[in-house]
Amino acid sequence: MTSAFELILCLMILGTACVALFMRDFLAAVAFFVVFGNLMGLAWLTLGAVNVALAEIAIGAGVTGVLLVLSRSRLLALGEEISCGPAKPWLRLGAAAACSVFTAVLAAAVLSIAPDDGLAPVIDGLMPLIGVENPVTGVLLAFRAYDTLLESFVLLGALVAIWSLAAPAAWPRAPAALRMTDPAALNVAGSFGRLLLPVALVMAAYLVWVGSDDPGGAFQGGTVLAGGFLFAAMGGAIGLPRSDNSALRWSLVAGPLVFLAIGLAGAALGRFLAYPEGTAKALIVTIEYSLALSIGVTLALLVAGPPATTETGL
Amino acid sequence: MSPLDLLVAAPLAFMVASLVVGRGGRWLILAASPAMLALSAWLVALPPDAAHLVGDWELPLGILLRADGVARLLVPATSLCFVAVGLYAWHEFSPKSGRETARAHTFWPLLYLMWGGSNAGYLTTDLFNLYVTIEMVSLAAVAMAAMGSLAAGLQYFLIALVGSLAYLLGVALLAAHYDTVDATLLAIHARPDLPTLLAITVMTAGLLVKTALFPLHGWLPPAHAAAPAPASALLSAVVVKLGFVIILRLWFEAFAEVVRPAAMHLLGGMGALAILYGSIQAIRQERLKSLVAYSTVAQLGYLFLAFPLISNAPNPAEPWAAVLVHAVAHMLAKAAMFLAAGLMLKAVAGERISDLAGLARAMPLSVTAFALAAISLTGLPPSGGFTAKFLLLHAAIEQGSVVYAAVLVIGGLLGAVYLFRPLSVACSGSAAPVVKAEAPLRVAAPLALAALAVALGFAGMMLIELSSLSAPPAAAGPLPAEPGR
Amino acid sequence: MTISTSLGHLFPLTGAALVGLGLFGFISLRHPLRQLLAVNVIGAGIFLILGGLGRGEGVTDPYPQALVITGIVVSVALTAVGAAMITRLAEERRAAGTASDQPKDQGP
Amino acid sequence: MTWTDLAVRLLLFLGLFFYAAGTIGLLRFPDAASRLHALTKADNVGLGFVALAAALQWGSVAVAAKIAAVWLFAILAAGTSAQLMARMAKQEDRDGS
Amino acid sequence: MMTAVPLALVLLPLIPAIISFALPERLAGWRNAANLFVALIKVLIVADLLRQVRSGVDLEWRYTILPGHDFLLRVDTLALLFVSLSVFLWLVTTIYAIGYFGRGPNLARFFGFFNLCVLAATGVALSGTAVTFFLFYELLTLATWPLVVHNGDEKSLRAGRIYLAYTLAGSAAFLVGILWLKTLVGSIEFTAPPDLSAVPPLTLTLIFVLCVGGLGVKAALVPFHGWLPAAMAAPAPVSALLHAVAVVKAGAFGIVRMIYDVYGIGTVAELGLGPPLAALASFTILYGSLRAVMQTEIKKRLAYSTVSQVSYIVLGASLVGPFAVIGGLVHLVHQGIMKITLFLCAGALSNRLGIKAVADLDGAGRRMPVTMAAFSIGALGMIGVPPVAGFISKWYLGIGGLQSDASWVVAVLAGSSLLNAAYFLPMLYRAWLLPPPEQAAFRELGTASDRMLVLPAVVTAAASLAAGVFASSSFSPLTWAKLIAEMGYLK
Repeated sequence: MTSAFELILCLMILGTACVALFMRDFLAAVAFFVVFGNLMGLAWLTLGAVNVALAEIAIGAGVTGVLLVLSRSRLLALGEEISCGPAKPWLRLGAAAACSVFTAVLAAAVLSIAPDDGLAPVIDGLMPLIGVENPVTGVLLAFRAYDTLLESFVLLGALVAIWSLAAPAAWPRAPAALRMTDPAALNVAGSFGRLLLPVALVMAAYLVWVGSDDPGGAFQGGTVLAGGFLFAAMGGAIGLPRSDNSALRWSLVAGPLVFLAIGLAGAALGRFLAYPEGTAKALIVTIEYSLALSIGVTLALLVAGPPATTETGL
Repeated sequence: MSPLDLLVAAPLAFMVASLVVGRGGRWLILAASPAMLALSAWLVALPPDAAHLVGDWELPLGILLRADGVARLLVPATSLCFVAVGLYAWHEFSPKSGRETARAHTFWPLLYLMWGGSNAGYLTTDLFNLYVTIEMVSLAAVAMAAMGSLAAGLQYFLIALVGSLAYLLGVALLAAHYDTVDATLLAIHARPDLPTLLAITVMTAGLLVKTALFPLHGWLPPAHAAAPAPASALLSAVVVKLGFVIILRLWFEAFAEVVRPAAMHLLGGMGALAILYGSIQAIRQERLKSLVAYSTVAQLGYLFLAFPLISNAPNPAEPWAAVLVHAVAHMLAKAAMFLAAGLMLKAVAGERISDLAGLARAMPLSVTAFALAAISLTGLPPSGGFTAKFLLLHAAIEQGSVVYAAVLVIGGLLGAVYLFRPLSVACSGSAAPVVKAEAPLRVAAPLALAALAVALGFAGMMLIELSSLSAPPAAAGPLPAEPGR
Repeated sequence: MTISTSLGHLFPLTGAALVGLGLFGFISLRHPLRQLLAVNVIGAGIFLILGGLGRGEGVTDPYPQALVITGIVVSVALTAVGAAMITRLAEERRAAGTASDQPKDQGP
Repeated sequence: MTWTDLAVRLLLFLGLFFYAAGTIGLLRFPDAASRLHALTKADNVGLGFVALAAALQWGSVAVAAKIAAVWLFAILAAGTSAQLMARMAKQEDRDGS
Repeated sequence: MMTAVPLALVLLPLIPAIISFALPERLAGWRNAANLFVALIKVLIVADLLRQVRSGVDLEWRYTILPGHDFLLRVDTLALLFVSLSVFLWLVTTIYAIGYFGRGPNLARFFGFFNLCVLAATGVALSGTAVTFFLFYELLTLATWPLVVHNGDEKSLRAGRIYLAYTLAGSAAFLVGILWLKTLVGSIEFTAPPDLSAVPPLTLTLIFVLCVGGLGVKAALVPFHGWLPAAMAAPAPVSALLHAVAVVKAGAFGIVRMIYDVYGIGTVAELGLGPPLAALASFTILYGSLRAVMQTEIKKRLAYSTVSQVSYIVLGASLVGPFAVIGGLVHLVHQGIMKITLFLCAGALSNRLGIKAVADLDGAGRRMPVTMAAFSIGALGMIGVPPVAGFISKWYLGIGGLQSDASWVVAVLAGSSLLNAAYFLPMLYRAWLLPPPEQAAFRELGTASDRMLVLPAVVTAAASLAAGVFASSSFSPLTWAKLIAEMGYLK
């Protein structure tokens, strides 16, 4: 029963991936990509990785999907077709052959690795030291906090990179508005956005809070926050900030900054990113809250794109 | 406190600061420069076995940072490049009131991101952590490349993205296979089985794309040639080196026991072709920055040509030192060359080599910087480039590798052909053209870098000694499961 | 030590297939936005390999899970940068195109 | 099999039935408005039944409350998006004619 | 004895080099003063060194640049021969250059690189190991390139390209050779020739060909001589420098080092490398002279004459007999002072009278008698007319040839002398015996600048005469060459 379910799930994942890649209509392709992401989330659930499932559905399917749809509509507005543009037949054939061989080798390699829970016992042994229950949070914010610290800077850097793309005249304006142009639609979306934003705030706070013991955490919470912001912006409930807005700047750097400061405080007391005994959980929660705020704002602005001269919405 | 942490934390702190400060962000470089140079010096002066685990979490789970020879050479060189480029860019990327541009504001946080990312990359032994650092560097690099040409930037972005994914795929296979991605642990446990070999292959392929080794170099010349001079300098000097260092870590540390000599020769052969192809393309260029960009393609070849020479050497310390010295010398010289080229091209408001006529008289210092950099890049004595190529040639002759020796010699000669061409144009004409150089003090940056590249030629023994500082043994507990499972 | 061997590799194998599919898409598709989508498929495949091979009895190894979450966040950041570059490039092309068209329009 | 189990299964079947109906509607109906009609109405009812089943299965009031909240938001979201899509479809019709 | 004196001697020109680069054009007087001052100091230091080395003192400075590769500067008799030639001629050329250029463009650059050339040439002379030699040899190439392209016109740029192509390829071959040898026998120090007995003869021969071929480029051995006539595009002080002292001599000097200090005459004889090299040198001597006869431009004619004359040194070295060695070594000095005389005069003629071609020389003796007198002494010396220095060299070479059972050498020398006469005598004839085209008034020694242009040639002409007349005195180049031969090579 379980096996059959997993088999069907995997087939559906592959099928949706195919459609998402090769469908002629790009909007439909993105729709299938979102479905694909949700199915991936299901797969992660099946694997018992609830944290990853949340992240995959929220970020992998949700944010990425919104990004792709938004880019599509911006490109269409500029008159650019997102063609399926098949390459030359010989290239296609060659690519297909090469990719098949590669996949076969990869599959063989994968088959020769036995699945096991590897470091789970080690992690279980270390968890009492930091006082949180969710082992994934433990890895992300304690045992491999360095990865996460750098990653938070990658996210921040991505936003700066997008800002750097702004046309010379656009700096430091706000990104192109996300609000809907049709007044009636704006009305509908606006009322939903106004309702959603506070709920998203609460949700995010909750997800971060439970993240230390149960599935959840800064990334998942931050994404929910970003979703709230984005919907509110589409509905015109909130406007997009100018990029030189100092409150915005502070909220963008809050997470990385707090993380870095706590890491350096650890270094001053002994070791970089080490938490003094007994303070681990408190510090982790502090980091997670500030990270969630920054991630939420950053993700929303990542989707919104670079500062623009145009005021047109969707 | 240890420079191992601070070398990463400080640039990131400066990134945050530059974002918060906003318009005055460029002033921060005046604080960052001395701080980072001091930290780099501290790193070099650390005791030989300096290493520690981040947060004191043991391997295989934790992340090990250490100051081995590679880091001790490349971190200071990187810092020097960033300092010089930062001081040079201080004028170019300044927000002028009324004409604000995004790049004047965003260049600075991106610079610090790249700085922190490269340092993090040189100091860590964790392959997944390296993935994150690669992305830090790539992100900043892509944005900087896009400042010159969006199309070239996008091409670079997509290629770099696939390269990172290939690397990530390898890391995933290793993580699943060995339950660790720490290079020092993999060095003990790695076995030559299918997943491991596949992982090495895809990781190397992905990194080679990012390092732009021939024939995977296609994206480099347009991106590096189009970007603003400070960005080009960073792209050519710093960014491509990180991928190379990771390959070095993989091939000579983590999988030293697994990699076959034939594979070494494959890389060496690609390196040899890169030298010849890049040089010939450089000779054919009409635009100065394209020439310098193709010279990067050629010079990167030397780094890989060294692989078989290291692995076959009876005394690998010398070719090993050679490859690191070459990386350092190329960093300094190439950054200097791009900066000098930027100054000259801006002054004559052109981009072709023929536009440089008479500049040796009008801008003697910029031409001198270019010439000194050219000496090191060509491998003429005395310079860091010479020391490196001398040691490589010595190793090649010692091992009887006629082909590699021939390529080294021919590559040096071709290098002279393409690098002396702009110089000879600059020396042409007896009357000096009237040029208007902006902020003439800026020439100090390329001049200092190029002079350092030349001065490296006198510090051969010190460089060899530093580079031979081997990695301390893994400060780690045993793997949870016995190998061979 | 592992779950039933016949299906133990199901998810990682699916991941491998996704990597192959995505790679084929990346090579054979021309539009950069579609290539971006393909890259996301490859990424999902890699994560599935990593996570799927960490599946033990009852629990899944939190270590690869953490790596996957980091990977997902990095990949969304890069996707956003890519999407922004693609749209900005289209804008620039259009601006360049209209700039060169303008004299023609003003002609009569 | 307890009564609860039986009830859970029954509810799941009902939910699936409505989902299936919604999907068939989506596939078979001719225009956007009626497709939306099928999708939103039937699927929301389907979701309600599944949510109910899930709540029963867990048998905890707290969980049931959470599930209820999820359902509520799903309905709100579905309603909003259906509205937006309908408007867009109408606009496209107008543009087309 | 470990001392920093050799290093100081090498690095001394850095001071005027930096001063020249840094000073603006309006302070040209200070620049000239600095150049002359340091050149004088060098002459004094070298004079002191000559005294010390003669009394058997051994001075060296050592620094390990890379494992197994020492940077070694060593003052030995052979080194001093070259060094004293360089410092003397440099002083002369510096004075000349000041007079020649006056206030032309790019002079800061010229004097800066000019001093770097002195540095490199001194370094070449004092090098104690093959690697050190290579470093300075390459530095010499780099420092002379800006001088070759000094004029900045298409012709000199082309000359610069050709020059780099030849010399860089040559030094690459030399580098490969010495590295190859190093991997076989370890460090190559000139004072302690390596033990080559374990190396297969074929390999040794190959390495010899690589090294001597590489050095032969700078020594302008046929067929590697192409760059030298092309480099005539450079201004006269540069040509004087390239042809008389720095570059070609560095090549010839390197070949002498290779034969006597690296391989040793025993090994060279054993491998049978002497005769082919001697044959090549002889061919170059005759070929260069023949080509010189065919040139119509003065500087080109002198250039081919250099091609021919430098090979006397190589010929002497390759004959490996005591007299031949002395002849070759002494010609290193003699050819230097004679040829620089000719170039300085040719430069003065073209600079003041615009005479560039042989045909324009008519009556030049009446217009610039002092210059032409100096020129004549140099030319006669080149032909080998006693008592000018050139005769001494040819005499020793001829005897050396007979000693080494190579009597054909005498024929080569005779033939070369005939050809020399064939291209020099017509020039002298035109200058002294034909009437000038129009009797333009010209006061040769009118201004200080004129005197600086003309007197250096007089000094060198006098020196070449003195070197011949007083050949047997204890300060002559000949005596020193004999000393070298006794102390080093003929034990």
